[in-house]
Amino acid sequence: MSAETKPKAELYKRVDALWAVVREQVAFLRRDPLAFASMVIAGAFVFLGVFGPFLAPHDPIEYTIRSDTGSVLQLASPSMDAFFGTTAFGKDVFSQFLAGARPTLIVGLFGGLGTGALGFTVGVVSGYYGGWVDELLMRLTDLTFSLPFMPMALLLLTFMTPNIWLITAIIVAFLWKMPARVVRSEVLSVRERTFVKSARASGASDLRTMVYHVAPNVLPIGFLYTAYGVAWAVAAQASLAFLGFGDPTMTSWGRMLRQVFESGNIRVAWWWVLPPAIGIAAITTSVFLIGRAYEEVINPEIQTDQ
Amino acid sequence: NSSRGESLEPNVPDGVPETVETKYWREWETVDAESPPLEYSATAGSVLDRVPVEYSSEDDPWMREHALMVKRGLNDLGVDVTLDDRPLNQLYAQSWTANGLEAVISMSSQGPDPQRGLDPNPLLMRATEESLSNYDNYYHPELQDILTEQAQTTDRAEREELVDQAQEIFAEDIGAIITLFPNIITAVNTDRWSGYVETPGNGQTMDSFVWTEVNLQPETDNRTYVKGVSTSMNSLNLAWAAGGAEAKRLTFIYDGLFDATPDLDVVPALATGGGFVDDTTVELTLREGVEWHDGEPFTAEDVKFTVELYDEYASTSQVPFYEPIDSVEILGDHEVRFNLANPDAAFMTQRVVRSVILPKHRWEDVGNPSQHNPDSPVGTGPFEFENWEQGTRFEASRNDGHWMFDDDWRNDALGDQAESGPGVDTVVWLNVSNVDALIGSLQSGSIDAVGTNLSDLQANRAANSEGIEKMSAGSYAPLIMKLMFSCPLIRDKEFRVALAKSLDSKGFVEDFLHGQATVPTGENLISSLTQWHNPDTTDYSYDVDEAETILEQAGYTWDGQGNLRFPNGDAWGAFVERIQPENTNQRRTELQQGDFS
Amino acid sequence: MTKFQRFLLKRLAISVVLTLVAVSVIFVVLRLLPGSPFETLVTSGNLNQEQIDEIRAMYGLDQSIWNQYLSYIESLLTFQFGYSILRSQPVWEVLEPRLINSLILLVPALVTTAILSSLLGMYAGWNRGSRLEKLSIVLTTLLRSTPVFITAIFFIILFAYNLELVPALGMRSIRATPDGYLETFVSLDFLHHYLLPFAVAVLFYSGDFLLLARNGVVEKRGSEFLKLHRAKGLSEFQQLARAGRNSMLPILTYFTLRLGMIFQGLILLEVVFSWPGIGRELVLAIQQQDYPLVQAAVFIMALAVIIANLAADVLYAYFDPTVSTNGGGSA
Amino acid sequence: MTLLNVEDLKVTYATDDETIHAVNDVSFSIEEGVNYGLAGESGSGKSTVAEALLGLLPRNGTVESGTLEFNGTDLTSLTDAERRDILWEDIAYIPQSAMDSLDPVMTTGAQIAQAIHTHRNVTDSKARDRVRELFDIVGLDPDRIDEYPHEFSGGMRQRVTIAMALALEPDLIIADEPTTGLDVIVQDKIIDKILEIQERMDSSLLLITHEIGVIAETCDALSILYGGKVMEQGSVDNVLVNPTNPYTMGLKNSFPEIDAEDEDPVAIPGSPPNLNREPTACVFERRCPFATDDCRESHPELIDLPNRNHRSACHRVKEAAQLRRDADEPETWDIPDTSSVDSERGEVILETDNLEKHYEQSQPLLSKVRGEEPDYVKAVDGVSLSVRRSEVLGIAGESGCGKSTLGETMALLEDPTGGEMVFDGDPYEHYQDGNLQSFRRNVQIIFQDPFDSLNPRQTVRQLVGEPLTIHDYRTDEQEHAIVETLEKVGLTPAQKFLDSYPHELSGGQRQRVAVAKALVLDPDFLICDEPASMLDVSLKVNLLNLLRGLADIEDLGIVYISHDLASLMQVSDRLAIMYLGRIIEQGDVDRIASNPKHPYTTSLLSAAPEKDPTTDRTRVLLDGEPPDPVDLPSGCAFAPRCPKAQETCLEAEPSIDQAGDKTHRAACYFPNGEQR
Ligand SMILES: Nc1ncnc2c1ncn2[C@@H]1O[C@H](COP(=O)(O)OP(=O)(O)OP(=O)(O)O)[C@@H](O)[C@H]1O
Ligand SMILES: Nc1ncnc2c1ncn2[C@@H]1O[C@H](COP(=O)(O)OP(=O)(O)OP(=O)(O)O)[C@@H](O)[C@H]1O
Ligand SMILES: [Mg+2]
Ligand SMILES: [Mg+2]
Repeated sequence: MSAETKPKAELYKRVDALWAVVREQVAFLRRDPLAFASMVIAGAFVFLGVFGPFLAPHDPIEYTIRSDTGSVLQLASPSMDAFFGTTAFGKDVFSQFLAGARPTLIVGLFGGLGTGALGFTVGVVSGYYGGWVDELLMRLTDLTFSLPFMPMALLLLTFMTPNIWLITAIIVAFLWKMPARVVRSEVLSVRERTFVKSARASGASDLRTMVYHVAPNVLPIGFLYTAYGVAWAVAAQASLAFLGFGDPTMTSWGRMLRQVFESGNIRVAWWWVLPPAIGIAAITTSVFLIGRAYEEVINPEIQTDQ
Repeated sequence: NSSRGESLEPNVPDGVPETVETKYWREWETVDAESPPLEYSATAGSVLDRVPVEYSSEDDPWMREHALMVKRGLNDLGVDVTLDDRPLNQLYAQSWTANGLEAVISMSSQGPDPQRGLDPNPLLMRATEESLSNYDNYYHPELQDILTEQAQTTDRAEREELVDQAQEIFAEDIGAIITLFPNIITAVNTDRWSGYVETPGNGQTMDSFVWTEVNLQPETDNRTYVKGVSTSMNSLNLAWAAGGAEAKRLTFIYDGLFDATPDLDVVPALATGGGFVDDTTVELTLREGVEWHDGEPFTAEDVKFTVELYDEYASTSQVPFYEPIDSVEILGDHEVRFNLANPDAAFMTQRVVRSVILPKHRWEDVGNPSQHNPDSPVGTGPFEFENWEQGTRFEASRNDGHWMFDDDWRNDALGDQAESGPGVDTVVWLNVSNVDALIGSLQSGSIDAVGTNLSDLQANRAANSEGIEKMSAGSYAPLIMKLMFSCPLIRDKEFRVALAKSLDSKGFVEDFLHGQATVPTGENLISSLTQWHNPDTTDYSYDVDEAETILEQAGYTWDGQGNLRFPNGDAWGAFVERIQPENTNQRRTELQQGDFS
Repeated sequence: MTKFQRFLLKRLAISVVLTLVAVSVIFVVLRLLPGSPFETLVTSGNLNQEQIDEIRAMYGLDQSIWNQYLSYIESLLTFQFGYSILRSQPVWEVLEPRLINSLILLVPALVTTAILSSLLGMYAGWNRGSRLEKLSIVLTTLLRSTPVFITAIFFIILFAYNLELVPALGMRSIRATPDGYLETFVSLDFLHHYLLPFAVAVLFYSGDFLLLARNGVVEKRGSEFLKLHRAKGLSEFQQLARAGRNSMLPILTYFTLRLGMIFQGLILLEVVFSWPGIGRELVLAIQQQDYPLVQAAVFIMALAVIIANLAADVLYAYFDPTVSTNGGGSA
Repeated sequence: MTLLNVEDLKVTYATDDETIHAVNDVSFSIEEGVNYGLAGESGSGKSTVAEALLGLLPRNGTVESGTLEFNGTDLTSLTDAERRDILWEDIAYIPQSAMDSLDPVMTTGAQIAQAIHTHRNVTDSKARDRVRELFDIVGLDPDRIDEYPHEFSGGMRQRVTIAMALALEPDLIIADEPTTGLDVIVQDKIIDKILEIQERMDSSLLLITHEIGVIAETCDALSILYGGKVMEQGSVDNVLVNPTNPYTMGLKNSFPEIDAEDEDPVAIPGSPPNLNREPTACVFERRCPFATDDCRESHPELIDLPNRNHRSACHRVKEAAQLRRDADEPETWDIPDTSSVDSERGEVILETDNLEKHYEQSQPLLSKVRGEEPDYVKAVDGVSLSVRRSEVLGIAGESGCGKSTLGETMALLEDPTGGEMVFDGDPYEHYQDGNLQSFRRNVQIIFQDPFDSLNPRQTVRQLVGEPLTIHDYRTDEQEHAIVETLEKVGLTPAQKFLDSYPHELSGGQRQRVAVAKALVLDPDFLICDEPASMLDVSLKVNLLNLLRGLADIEDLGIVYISHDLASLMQVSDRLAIMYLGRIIEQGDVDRIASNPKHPYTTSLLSAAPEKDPTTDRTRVLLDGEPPDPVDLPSGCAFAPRCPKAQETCLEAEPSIDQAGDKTHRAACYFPNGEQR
């Protein structure tokens, strides 16, 4: 093996190993039809999030749909001109639906990943080091628990102009506590396991032990909470947007719902309500279902009779 | 500043700066900032930076459409725009610190506050230097003088003359862009009641005036009139209320010294006559035989007490009334004299109208009136307080002896709209959480009228039901697009004119408001509904081609992609000249500049 | 001093410190907010600077931040929430009825769902793999994960607009004129308005309890001690009861925690249904920037969480015979 | 009369991808008043049989066929309600893991009372009286009936389950490994108790265990299970004295015995069969050294042997006597004889002097402020010992006496709180002071639990290679070093294992990987903390042999910690007996075995069961449990339980040099030898 190929081969091995872990982790999908269906929905959602804005036939905000006579088609039910009908100001609901997937995806994905990653890191560090580090971090989670998320988020968003990254950051800042606690308690039990002691006995540093021995063994819980984090983040983002604290520059599903609700049109414009509402419900539910199916697999206690 | 498109190499005449930043061009009394919160610079030959335009979609449901209209207009000129949808409070917050606008263009619709319809001052005086509301840093020396003068001219005719001039100057100079005066649209049940009175800025059912309620006649046995509203009163303390709803609804209970008719004419109320005796002295005779709802007689004492109380405890909602009053003297049981600090032309047309007089015997023992929430407010008004439940309902009953219920009196005040009959007995305001529910309640008969502004579509939807009709009334409250005058681009009058000509307000009103708005002739703040309107103002009518020509002649150019560029070379020199403080109110030709096209 | 008392004391101390920190955070965030309700008045051109200063002084906004902070802490901790800027009323007078309205909606909903869903969850867990189990899980997951306002909108469209079974909004019919809590809550009209938000709240929370109970029972069902119970000849139902009893503690703890988060969790529910509760009031107050009101509402919410956390820990320590009460970590 | 008759029982478990044939055609019967044993390695189906009898099979388990007749009624044909009536009333059950078999949120007394109430219509107070009585019978304090399970120790909990089983005086008690997981002394006491009570009540007992010794001592008849098949059954005297089945022979041989320290135990190589289909060949064929073509054809029938009450399932049952002789030779089982290379002991490599490890007990803040002395758990309390190269020092003692703590302190995983320790000429402070890595390189420790001592997310290559990476040792030939070490510990061919994850390995293989991980750095000193206690007998023997070999060939110094005296005797050169943090006896293995001086050692030795049913052993039962290590009695710590304790013992603590000579010392005022 030449000196050059070695790191490469090493890299491949790493990637391979990582891939194997992921494959191993999603193997449950094959067995659980519900989880599989959810995965399909989640996949469709990611597709929408990435390509939706390009697929939208019109600009969701600026383009106005007009009738043949040139007048604006306000609150028109679905037709060939507008598959999902139009809004009170003649905007294309279909285009808004397509474009609205993106902020939902961005906040969901990054909010979820951020929540998972931050919570995971805090949980591992806190659980592994114990002592005052633990005490400090856990009090911090207590604090974030006692600061009510919704009101605090609303307050923060009143003095900072909302944009999706800010919203993502706020969501992460409030949700990391959930995985942190669970991961920590998991780490506490992993830390006591013999192989960790054994790693120490063979001279591994704290960092090495934490990274190679503790972290990989709580990773599934981390994954699980990342999945839940995605669902929470989507829900939180939609809720904030619904209350009027969403990113005003982007069309999002939550914001669409706010506009129907605010404009007093839910009673009539079902075509305007259903797409975003079903979109949000479908994505949060499927992420949750995937998480749950996964939990079933990783939680040995509830799989006792298999 | 990285510019888009290809800019030209700056080519600058001697002694002319290559770049001009946004800055304060005058010392501003009301502004303490070192520099404006906006950063926008003009550089010779460079493509214009994106122009930030702010609005708040909370302001009006259609505000975003309006902003998009502005965006289209600017795009047509080759100017890119960043639309900034800001929370309403943030839009307001700029005025709190008063450092100026954060955007080049900032649009917001004004509330139809009765004061704004009665006198030109509330809107016009903002163009003066001393006004706290002048955070767009607009300054026009001539206008400044005229406005200061008219504010002290108590002679009506003289004043009207000055006000007309002011409107002309403002419109010609494009001190701001006034796109439209949106109508007030509501829906009412006409099967049960007749006699809805159309009042400008107030429609038939809003709460700034009581005309509809005193004029309504039942078509059925039921004499309780129920109005659904979506904003709730927060307290029963009219004078120290921070919100708008209580200041309006509680005027049903109280009377002012004078009142205004649906034609925005001043009519007597608690005061029956009087006026300026000299520039700073006003003497009024008060109505006799008036009783407070608790039976106590109303006297001059009450007026004096009220003004002093407001002044001592800084009433928030009655500022316009007591602000100019230096002292009050009682000349007799029913006669008072106000000594004003300065001559104030608006005193008789605006300030004493809709002023609220409190009963002394009720308020004199209140410790801190600003934190007082009377259990049951007592006034002299056409309605007596019955009960109030915050966020739920407010109820008032007819004060039968009140002069407004006198048919003759009403005939005088309302003209054609007056109707006679038994009238209402009780008025109930019900809080309904949203528009959807309001319409539903109106259709189901739970309420008789909607006291909230609806969109045309919604009103039509409501009117689909038997017995429900859409009501629409004009308004004197404009949508103002403030322009940041410290920004070099805005300081160029040629650009302002092009901007005004690029906006298709009429098309917008047709498309999105179904014609339910008035588009003014030019940039006139004063609506044709008021008595102060000047119809002969400069109208820069919608014409994009012409706008382009104007820009071209002023030296602006376009790059290959059609992006607008600042003038270059000599034209840049002319541009810099135009934006100097002494020239910013003048056109190119007035300055003897050539045609650069 | 027993171990338990010591644990209690430590937990209590932590809670007090947490309250202080949380309250300070709220203060800082609120002070960062620009503007105030008076801005509207300034914008309308009605006030001059002096008057503005005067009003600010009245609400203590002109004092040094430090002084404001101290008086703020003092007043919050003594439950003197001050005077609402917009409502010209003591904050507590504004909040009290809202609080009651919220509680009357949320507490019964939470209790109902805790009992029903836990029982159903236990039953589902016991019959693991059955259709009932699968269905209940999917259904509750759907209800749990969908943001509550969406469920609420669906319910409104379906039950209020299309079937017209119940009113869509509000707590009482708009023309009702009840006097006092008794008249407000004891009436058919109230019930009529109550059903929909109640049902949505119940369904929204059902997922957590159902899963918790189900997982608990599934976990216990394979356990050794249940095998011994079975060997002793206990009937199926008695076994389920034992499994349920063994899964009670997490449910109880969770219930307590949820109870603490109740106000914040369902802000959106109150907004959608226009339920005049504390959550909706808070959103309004935030929009209107009524500092004292926001401050008090957030404080109440934070306090509820802190107290509930404390209660959950204590209950856990108290009811679980095996828990170590040395107060080490608080889970 | 036959109490229980099992005929052709077949049980399968359905799993996601396959069906496990856990029990295949098992037949046996239990006469009234008889103690019956079921023995076999782990996974042989013992528990499954018991659960099938009781109708307690998990949901995925099915009784495919067979009859289960109890007192004439067929248990399989009963309705649930009928079965519930029989359960406990007639058949009681002592489950495998008493530790978790009690409902954690119900008081122990209530759980017993519940059993009574379910079947008898008695008042609460009657039931309570009965519970108190039962507590008394099993040797628990009747006043503790209102305590929760977690307030009892493992042994005590086991007694609670026994008390529960006795509550209704059933005809049959099924005890599934009632003593597994408990240490010898407690095990011995419990077995004794069961026997005593059962004698009194005159019920039958079905005892399930993998410890042949326990069966030999308690049962009248037994069945040996393997792969879900009965390999041999009959009276204990017949089966265990003269086994006729190669599996029984192997099983019996792999049990080390204390007295027979010269003779190396012989293990059965290989691992139990895969049960995912019904056996077509003899289930033992793959591991049987005597297998012929016949054996590959079919599983042999169970044949009645001429002598009464003895059946065996083996194709070569006729040659039994010859096979028995061959089976005693390690070569037969393909096991290399390692005992021949008996190297000299080298120089001292590690020495401790009065080593102490006290754990401070957490203390309320208030007392801390007051500056009160905290309480200490004196886990290791003044241990002095030395280990030479090529020597295996065994450390024995009952659970909780501080063995693991000692091991970990010697490995510097715990900081010593007192005393001296010198490794390779340098005091431990030297290492702690920045030279820890060199210590870690030379001293390795192997832990008890093979299932948990390997990171489940690393491959064997990563596992074994990690120490090399950490210490930058043989980095350029890492692969080679790994392979070499794996082969040294008997994982051949090493390539086959390199990319496996731990869960793909058997318990024995895992423990070998753990050993390889320790050996890859070529350490000088190895500490083994019960490395074999979780392994099946045959695997255990393999591991012991491996360690012995390492000491002899690689000149390692080894400390071997265990509570299993028998295996210690096999592997060690010298032995140290520990009691409550102290060494109370120390010396050469043979001298301690033949002549224990300390009464505690005597009782430890006597507690180990004998696999030969014909030998009788005298038990020395100890009273009570070890005292609380926080609150040690003054004087000899063992005195409160010592049968020979006198005044002197309570006054002052005897030192280790109190009795014996240089190669065999004991801390006792009245040592055995001297009294004789
Ligand atoms: N619930 C189950 N599902 C699938 N297979 C099982 C189940 N329970 C036991 N088995 C398998 O059945 C076989 C027999 O298991 P059983 O528990 O009866 O063995 P055992 O002899 O009691 O072993 P041990 O000594 O370890 O207790 C084993 O191969 C085991 O893996
Ligand atoms: N980290 C610790 N903190 C406090 N006490 C401890 C700690 N570790 C062990 N102990 C106590 O020290 C004593 C000795 O424990 P140790 O684990 O060394 O026993 P052992 O002989 O290995 O037992 P076993 O045979 O059960 O493994 C026990 O009383 C135990 O409770
Ligand atoms: Mg078993
Ligand atoms: Mg140990």
